[in-house]
This record gives sequence, structure tokens and C-alpha cells, in this order.
Amino acid sequence: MELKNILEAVLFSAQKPMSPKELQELFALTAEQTEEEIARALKKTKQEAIATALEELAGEHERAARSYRLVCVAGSWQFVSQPEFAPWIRTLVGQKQRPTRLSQPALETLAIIAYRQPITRAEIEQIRGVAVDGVMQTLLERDLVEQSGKAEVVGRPSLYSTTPEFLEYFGLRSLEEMPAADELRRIQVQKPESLVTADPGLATAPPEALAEADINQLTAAPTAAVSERENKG
Amino acid sequence: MELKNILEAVLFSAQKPMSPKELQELFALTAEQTEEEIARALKKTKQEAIATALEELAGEHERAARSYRLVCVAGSWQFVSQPEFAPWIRTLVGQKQRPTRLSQPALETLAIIAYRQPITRAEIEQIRGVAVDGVMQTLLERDLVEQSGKAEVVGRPSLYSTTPEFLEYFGLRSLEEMPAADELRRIQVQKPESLVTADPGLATAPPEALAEADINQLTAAPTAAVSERENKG
Amino acid sequence: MSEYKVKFEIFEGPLDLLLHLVKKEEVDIHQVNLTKIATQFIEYIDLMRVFDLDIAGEFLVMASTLMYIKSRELLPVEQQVVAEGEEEEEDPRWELIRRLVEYKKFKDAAAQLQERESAQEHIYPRLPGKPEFAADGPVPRAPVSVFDLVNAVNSILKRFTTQEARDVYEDKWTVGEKIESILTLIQTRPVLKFSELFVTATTRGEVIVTFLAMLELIRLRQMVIDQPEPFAEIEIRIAPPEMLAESATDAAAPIATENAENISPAATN
Repeated sequence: MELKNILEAVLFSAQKPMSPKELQELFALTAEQTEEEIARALKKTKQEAIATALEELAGEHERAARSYRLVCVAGSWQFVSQPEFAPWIRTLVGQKQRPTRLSQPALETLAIIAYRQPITRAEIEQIRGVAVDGVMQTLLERDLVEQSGKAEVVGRPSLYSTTPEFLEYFGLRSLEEMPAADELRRIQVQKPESLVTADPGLATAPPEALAEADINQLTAAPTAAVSERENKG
Repeated sequence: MELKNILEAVLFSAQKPMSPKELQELFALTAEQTEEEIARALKKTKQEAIATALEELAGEHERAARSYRLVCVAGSWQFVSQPEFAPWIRTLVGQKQRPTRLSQPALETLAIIAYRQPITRAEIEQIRGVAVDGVMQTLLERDLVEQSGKAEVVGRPSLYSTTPEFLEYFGLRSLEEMPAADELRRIQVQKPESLVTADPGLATAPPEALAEADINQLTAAPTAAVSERENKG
Repeated sequence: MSEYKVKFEIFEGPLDLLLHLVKKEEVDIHQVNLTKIATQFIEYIDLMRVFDLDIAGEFLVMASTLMYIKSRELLPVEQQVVAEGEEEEEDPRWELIRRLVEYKKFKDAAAQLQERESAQEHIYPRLPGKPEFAADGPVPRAPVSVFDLVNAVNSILKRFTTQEARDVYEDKWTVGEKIESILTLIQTRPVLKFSELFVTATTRGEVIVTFLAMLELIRLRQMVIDQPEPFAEIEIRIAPPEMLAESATDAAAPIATENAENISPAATN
């Protein structure tokens, strides 16, 4: 009997997602309550060992390609069904009690907070170009974002961050799992050396000049942009 | 997607064993509720076909030798964990029997509801002197209290009462068995003129049920309870 | 005017409208003819006026920025006024394009979040039925609440209702003495029934003092209380060794801070 098997059995029987920490506590508690050797041997299992075993286990289930998978959402692990079986499971368990879908402005605001957290309301408005009062209210009420501190600037405005509920709502394991995360993280926007003045009305420069003012320079870290260019060349 | 896969997904999500007949009914119901072709195609699946697919599926899981199996008991099918994992699952189930202990504010709020039910949130807040939103949320989520109606006053606020789970949680046979709390029943709740539901401060339990113990015994230090008694005597 | 029909969708702000106009031009954001876009943007604002729609302030601010860019570009470079010390002035075109590019990235990210949102609606976590165990092995014991305790002591107190409750003779017992006697008792018998603690009590006072002694011992984590099963009689036992070890750290807490939370540390045993 391996650690992996026991973890599988426990998550199979668990009524809620469990984190490596909770699983560790379960091992410790079980060791105290039983005479069984294996259980006692697992008393001091490390969280890292549990996390590794869970990853392996998830891989096994992925490869077995059954109708369910083992997934990690917001740091906790659980078995979930594959989406294509939703029609029958919906009939079985009834319509999910899921809150109404988020509006477009709410999603945009949430995306900005998710990638740029912690962030002030003013910074969000700067990016979206509109006021976000109502939308922020909704996001706060739904526990998708929270106040996470005060910015060290004049007026000490509130800083906002996403919550674990945000990860749960979107089925994300962690913030790192968000798409294109590195491109959208907080990075200095670099201005090209010189903005070539061209024909009137043309925004920046003719295509050949654009190679210099590449989109990478606009959003990614300068070094990344350079290596990217070198690879291409 | 084969019949087998769908049966697996359904049984993996089911909270109780299911017979081929119940599964057949589920297929028929799902076919009615969806536009999806596969679901509609399965509308008239025969019980024999379901039984055969289940046998096959059980064989697959047997060979996969995981920590759980698909088994048939008394004609109904379910996934069960292998017996050698019992020590951990027992701990898991045991832990869950009782979620985290109630906080002091939750206990106080619960005591107020128990003795003064049905009661509005505003009345509770008046007795406790603080907002009880978070605490009420906890009590509602844990099924210890429930909405039991609307007060016949302006705004028709919800009335709250304790649930059968409340009795179970505290090991009480009935509300009459609660330790009497004269003090608690006597507290006057001031209501706005227009909001009179009943005689202010009238307790729900008959006076003869009021015995020796009082609110101090429920929430405050035992020594305080004694000195209170001494003062009375 | 027919092309304006499609334009009356709801834009989330001036940047959203600008992006829409750029997209219609089918060019890269960096190559877009801002003068042309500026004209279309202002036409849109005018149209909103015609239809008497509320125009948010942000749209007007953007319109004036665009007008500025447009006017600047219409002037030959040598005629543009560059105030002294303003050579390094931010090119308004650059600033606007930077903002557009940034906004577009977040709009795309929002679209991806939206996809995940709807995908999540089709994913169901497994919610197993509770496994049941045969009578082998210990069934978790029911923890005892303060309600149970008070209730229990009440029923014992009832035994004395026939006597004169408001008696005047002084109590022979102190809490400290009762603690000693309970400790002695529990050394010889590791498990006691709740009612057994009170069999020797002769007055209400003694019942109360005994009860307080018991609460104190529980608070000091010298003893734990639980029930073999719901509704069964409460049992009292010596605390397990790890709890006794902990007790040293918080035994100094005054009894007045005691609350219901601490009365049933036995819960998890």
C-alpha cells in the first residue's frame, strides 16, 4: 500500500476538496487512533511528499482517461466529473446552485485585478478607461475580490486582490495557472527609443520601423523581448 | 462516448447505489431535458444493456486495481473504497461528524434564537447589541437555524427558528429540555412603534419550564452564575 | 447611416469603442490611422447625441484627446508649437496606443475567464455518500456541549427541590476541596458516570460546588467529558496525556474568561 493509494482512497471518500495540509493532519490523527503499522508509519508524512504523490496520482488518472479526473482547485484536491457527462449528472444531482454569470465589465475588472494585484481602484479605472464603482461592489459582494491593504501613496487608497473563491469559481489551481499570466503581470511599459514620425495620420511608423517597436516591448519585460527577437532572427 | 463511460460518470457522482432500472429512468429523463444527440439516442436504453455494461465496467475497475471498486449489492451498483483503507476513511468520517465548534458569538446568537423563536434579525441584534450578519450566515449554513416565516410588520422581515439539527447538535430531545434561562426570556426587546409583533419580551416557552439555570450558566463564568444565584437567594 | 446600426452595441467605455473601430479597419493596432479612427469616434458621439443617449464623461474626454491628435497631425511638423522644455513631451498617439494595447490584453483575458466560467458549469465534484462502518472499531464519541452539562446538573438539582432551597446554613464545601476529591476518585476509576459525581451530595450547594469543580478540571484539561452515543449519560475520564501536557501553558487563565468554547475540548476524542 503506497501513500498514493491511501490519498486516492481518502479523496474518493471526502465530502469536500482537501489540501495537502488537511491530508497531513488526517494522517497524524489516524496514526493516533489505530494500532495499524502502516497508519502509524505515515504519522509524520511531509506535506511535500503528499503534494508530489497527488501530482503523480492526478497524472495516472489523466492517462487512464476515465469519466472523472483528480484536480487541484485553489490548492485543494478533489475528484470531478468530465464536462461531457454533465447532462446526466445534472439530471442526477439537479441544477447546480451556481450564481448568475458575471457581466462583461465585471470580467474585465476581475481580469485586471487578477493579473495586477494588489491594485488600487484608480489604477483599474486607468486601464479600463471607465469608473468601476458598481462593478467593484459586485465583485466584493461575491467574495471574488477583497481589500488586501492600503497603497503607500497619498490618500492611502485601498488595494484589492482576488480571493480563494475567485480560484474556485473559475476552477483554477492557482494564480499562476491563469492564461498568458507572464505577459499581463505588472511590468513596466517600455517606450520605443524614438517614435518614428511618419505620414500624417499614421499612428506610429511604417512596418519596417515596427520591428523595433514590437508588441513585446510594449508589454513584456525588456529582456524577454530581446531574447525573443534573437530567437526569431 | 460509450454507455459504459456515462454509467461510470453517473455512479461516480451518485450519493447512493443505483439499480439498472433507476439508471434507465435517468437516461430517459436526461433525453427529455437536453438537445444533445447522444443523450437522446440513449433514451430507450434497455435494462439488460445497462446491466451488461455495468458488469464490463466492474471488470475494468477490478483490473485497474485502484483503491476503489464498482460493486453490486442487492441489485444496485456503487463505487466503494477497498477495506484496507478503512483506518483513514474512518478518521475522515469521524472528523466530519462535527464541523468546527461554534464560536462564542454564534453560541450566544443561537441561544437567543432558541429561547425567543421565532425572532427577527433586528430583535437578535437588539439583544446582542451588535450586527449578527456573519454569525447568522454560519448558523443558517450549518442548518442550526432556519427561516420560519415573515413577521407581520412593516418590511416583513424574516423570522428565524431553530431546526431539528439544532436539537441533534446539542443532544436535546426537544426544546423543552433546554436549560431554562429566566434572564434571557426576560430581556425586553424594544421595537419601533409600528413593529410590534407580540408583547415585547414575551418568552415562547411556558413559565413553568423556567427552572433554576439562567443565561449566565450558558455563556458566562460559572462563578458569576453562582454569585448571581446567591444574590437572588 | 446604415453602418451605424451595428454600432449601437453597448461599449464598456471609450477604449472599448476605439478597439471596435480599430478591429473594423482590420489593421494592427500599431498601424492604425488614428486620424481616421478619431473621425469615426466623434461621429459616433454625435450620433449618440442625435439619439439623445446619455454620453458618459469618459467618452467626451477621449473625444477631445482624439481631436487633439487629429489637429496635431494635420499641421506640418515645423508649424507645431513646441514650448520650451517640452521636447520630451509624450506623443499622445503613443500614449493612446499603449493604453489600447494594454486594454485589449485584459479584454482577451476576460474572454478567457468567461470561457472557464462556462466550462465550470459542466464540471461536478464527486460528492460521495457517507461511508458506513460496521460496529468494529471505535465509533467517534459524541462531544458534549455546555447545554448538556447545564441540563444535566439541573436534573440533579431537582432532587433537592423538596428541601428548603434557600437554606441558610453555610456550605461545608469549597471548589478546591471538591477538585481534590474528584481527582482522587478519578485516579481509582478512569471512567465515571456524570451522576456518580453527585451521589454523595447532600445539598444544592454541594451539587453546585461539585459541578464547578468539574468545570474547572475540564478547563485545566485534567479531565474530558463525552457521551458514548447521543442521549447517553455523560462520562468523565482522565484527559489523554497530550492534553495534560498542554494544560501547563494556559492553566493560569482566570476562570472569568471561561466560556463555552473551552468546556468541551473532549470533542475530538
